[in-house]
Amino acid sequence: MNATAKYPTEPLKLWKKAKELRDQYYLNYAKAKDNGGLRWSGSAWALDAIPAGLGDDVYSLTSEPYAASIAHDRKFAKVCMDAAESYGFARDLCSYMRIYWGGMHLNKYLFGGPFPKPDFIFQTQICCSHSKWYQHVAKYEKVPDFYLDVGVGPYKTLDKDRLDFVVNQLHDSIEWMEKVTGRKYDDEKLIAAVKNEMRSTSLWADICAQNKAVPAPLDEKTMYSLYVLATLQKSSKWCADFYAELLDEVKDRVARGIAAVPNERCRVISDTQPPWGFLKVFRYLETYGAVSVGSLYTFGLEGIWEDKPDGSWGARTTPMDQGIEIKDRDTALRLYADWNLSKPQWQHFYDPQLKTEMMLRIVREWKVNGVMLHLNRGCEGLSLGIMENRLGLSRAGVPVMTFEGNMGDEREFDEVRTQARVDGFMEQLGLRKLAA
Amino acid sequence: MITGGIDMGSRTIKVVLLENLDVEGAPQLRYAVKKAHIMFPGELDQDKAAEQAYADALAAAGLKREDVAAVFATGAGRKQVAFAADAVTEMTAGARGASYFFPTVRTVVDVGAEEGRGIKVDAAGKPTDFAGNEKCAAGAGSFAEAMSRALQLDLKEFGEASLKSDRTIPMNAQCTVFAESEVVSLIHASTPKEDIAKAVLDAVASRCCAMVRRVGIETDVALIGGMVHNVGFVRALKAAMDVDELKLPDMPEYVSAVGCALLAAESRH
Amino acid sequence: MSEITAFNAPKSGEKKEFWRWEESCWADESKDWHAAKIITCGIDVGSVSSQCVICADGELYAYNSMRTGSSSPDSAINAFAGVSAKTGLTLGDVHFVVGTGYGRVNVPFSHKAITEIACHARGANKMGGNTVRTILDMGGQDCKAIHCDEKGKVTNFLMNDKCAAGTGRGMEVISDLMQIPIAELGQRSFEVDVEPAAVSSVCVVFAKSEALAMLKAGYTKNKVVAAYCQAMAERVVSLLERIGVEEGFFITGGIAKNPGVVKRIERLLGIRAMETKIDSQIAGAFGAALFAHTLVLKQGPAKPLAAAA
Amino acid sequence: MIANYGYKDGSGEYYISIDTDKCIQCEVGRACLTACPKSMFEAMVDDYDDEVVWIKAQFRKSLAYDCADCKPAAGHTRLPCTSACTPGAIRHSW
Repeated sequence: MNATAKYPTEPLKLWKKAKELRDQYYLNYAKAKDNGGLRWSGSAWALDAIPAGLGDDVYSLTSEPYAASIAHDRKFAKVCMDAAESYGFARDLCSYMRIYWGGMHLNKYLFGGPFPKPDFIFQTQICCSHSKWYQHVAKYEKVPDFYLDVGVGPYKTLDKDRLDFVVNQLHDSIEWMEKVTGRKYDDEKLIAAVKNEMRSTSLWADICAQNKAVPAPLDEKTMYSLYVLATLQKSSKWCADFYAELLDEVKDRVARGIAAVPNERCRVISDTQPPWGFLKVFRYLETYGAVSVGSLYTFGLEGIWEDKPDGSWGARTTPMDQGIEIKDRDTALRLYADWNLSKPQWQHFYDPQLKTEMMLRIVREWKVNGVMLHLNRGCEGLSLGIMENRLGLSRAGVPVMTFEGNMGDEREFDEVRTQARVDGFMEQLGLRKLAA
Repeated sequence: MITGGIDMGSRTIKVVLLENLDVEGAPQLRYAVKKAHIMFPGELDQDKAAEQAYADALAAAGLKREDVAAVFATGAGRKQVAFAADAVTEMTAGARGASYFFPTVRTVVDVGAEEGRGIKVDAAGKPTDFAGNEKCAAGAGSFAEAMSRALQLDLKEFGEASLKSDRTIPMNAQCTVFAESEVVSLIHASTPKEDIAKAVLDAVASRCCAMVRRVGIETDVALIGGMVHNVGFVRALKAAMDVDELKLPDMPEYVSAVGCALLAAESRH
Repeated sequence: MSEITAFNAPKSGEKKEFWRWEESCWADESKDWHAAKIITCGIDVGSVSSQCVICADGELYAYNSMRTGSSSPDSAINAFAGVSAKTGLTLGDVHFVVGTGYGRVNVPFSHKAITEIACHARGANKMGGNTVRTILDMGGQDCKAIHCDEKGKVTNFLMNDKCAAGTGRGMEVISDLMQIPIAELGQRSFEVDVEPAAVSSVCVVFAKSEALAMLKAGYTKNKVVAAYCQAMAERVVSLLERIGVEEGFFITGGIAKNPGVVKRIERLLGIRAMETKIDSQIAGAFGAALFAHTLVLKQGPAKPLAAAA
Repeated sequence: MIANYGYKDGSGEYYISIDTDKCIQCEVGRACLTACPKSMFEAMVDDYDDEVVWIKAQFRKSLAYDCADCKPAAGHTRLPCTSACTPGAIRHSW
């Protein structure tokens, strides 16, 4: 592993396009009202194919990626969090939530102008903060809100009753949307959106699966800027189409042996959201020839997976590819609910063991040498049971390191100690710094 | 063959010169620690301080630079050592050094001035897992030292004083600095020195212990670093980790430097 | 395991203490306290240092400044014992004693306790004259920003004793870390080729690891000290701004002796701090002694005290 | 005199300011003492022998948390203490 392997590398052709799509998304939300469109807000986990049935001029603002974008701007992030704290919210709450609230209270939109007010809130409830987050927004902005309870247990235990529990809520949510928006709901648009989302999330999983290759065609720092599109609007045609293009480019990189990090000689994965203000930690890894090939977070938040016949983990086959026809609302909602309930990132809310198993699987199939766990004080949900995962991994003989931090609140991150921690971990993995 | 190890701690620099008494083909390597040197960098910047410490050590050992085959460096300032052939982290150096003194050791607790760490070691003396204290420095020596100063005791007296107390005063503050003001208020509340000393050392020990538990406590356990001299801390740590025996080297501050010298020697085999 | 000699390894006892500042005891030889009508005493027991000031007819006569010990009553007694030894004064000769500072309620021989806020303002008003308006006191464990009127009466104040950033303790931390005597920090902080950016962290614990990282990165010690002093200054100024800074800026406490911080504070505020010949660390005790003097004028001498110590 | 009780730390600036000039001749019978659900205010004689209120010592280092229950997040539109003190002697910095 210590031989300094050198691979060819080249920038991602679609990089620029990804940035443009992202900027367009935030712009669309701000301008939605100009021609009588609708705005809704919910988390990146929300089932955004549902509001799509209200028309093509319906735009969303998913709050986690939005807060993450602010977190890159450490000054503004602090201003937002101070605003939330002055309002009386405690510092140990979800940092995305505090940033989002703060921006709302300051009436400042990261992309210029006042904070755009949503017409309604549509939100799923998997972590403890998700509903509370929008309960406050709805109260403050005086807008109607709807919450879906998707906590029906691990996918492997899913039965008809549990599925019905979610599907029935989806039916209710559609009636509710018609009521609060006064619009006629279009099932054709719903079905199209459901299909788009299935394509997006299956394609994203496939893209991540390409990273099993050595050298890895993508590094995690790059993946963040790509997976974000799904967190914005996975049910959109533009997102599905982009991922189709991207998959081709990534497959081509693999075929030609193009590496994300030319000196790759060690592969690690991370866990949970990174400290967004300090992504240079990933660049620091490269000074050791180590590359993060992803994480359960980047793979499993917007990627939908299944066991392949050969026992490997791969992109879940869409109903369309299975020749299943989606003709009516109920079929669409049923397949859609089932699809989302298999989301890997939803499983470990029920049992850390499930997360450990998925991580071990990634370690095996993606040829990972070590795991870097981010003890993320900013996200209760994703760091839930993370020390259990640490134990599970090291019991299985996988080298693990932990570093303390916060995805959105830089006050919780000690860059110096983290780098020292990385130095030690790299040495433990038998790596020495490469001459720059 | 003679090799050297230099530990560029945040407070002190330790140099060790090691003579390999190895007879060609002998099954077991045997070493003799020739000289150890400790100093306060004081006026000097780190690179110069390293130079001086090394020069002094050579002089004291009656050796010339060319007598030394290789020097490895560790510690916060390890990158500043011009004459070092290589630099390793505190984890690697501490693990190697500790397992030289105690071959059966599997868990090493290293409490330095600014940072404490727990290291899991394999039979070969290689670190297989480690955990350091997070942001808070209350799990390290400088905290205990500042507190002993507030009590007008030197570190030795400080530790001995704590042995005279069996009272438990929980220290709530996680932050060193807050903890310090807690101690100051204890002082002004005229709490007996012995009790305060114990409270402080219990606090440091419990933070260290929490850290070590992250890698799991597997016997034998060794404690290295200056805090070994503090009998009160040793007692507190034993209690916190709930182990019957804590292996204590007789030259605790130099263990990491010895580790470096050994790694330097092994790099020549 | 063969012999190891750790030569010139300082024994813990004689270990150099870089953080320790000068203790001092002074008396005005030109005066004879026996001639004075009113003799008052101010005792300031801080978390780190303790001072005793003797006023003869409302003028500074003698003082003693030393490190606070592990018991406030003893510290108060020792502080007085210092001047007593130098001047022959006993508590029996003192008409009124005012205690102030962190341990003011634990001064066994004081007649009244007054907060350090009021005492620092009063002392500064005497030391710097009645043009003093803004007072900064960087104590061992706290930082006080005070605004006062021409009589030395406090008109606005705040105190920050929750966070060590911007306190004397914060300074001790760096002198210890750099192994540089605290008295030299200021000068050293100017011996840099270019002024570095301030240490970014507001928390002393973080600032410490930042400082370590700078050393690791090959910064000279002076440069690290400079970055740290700048951070201290920025921190203190942000507190001063809350109470509004006005001309007539006076700095009390040990920090006044650290040009590294003072000059940077002046730079940030665009205001020069006033000069004084008297040890800035005694301001609190001096103020207390002056309060005592006023009280004697108002209500006559308090009953003489049994000599302590 | 403006007396500021509180602190500034890594998470922000939290001071309760009391304008003692307005406080000395309290026209509302020290309403703040009972208005504060945590009874954080306390009447005392200051260094200039005037009776004024201050914040009890045990609260001065944790205002951000102690006052949270009265902030908008807890559904309040106006602070009980500042509302009770009609002379306007009490102010929050955050």
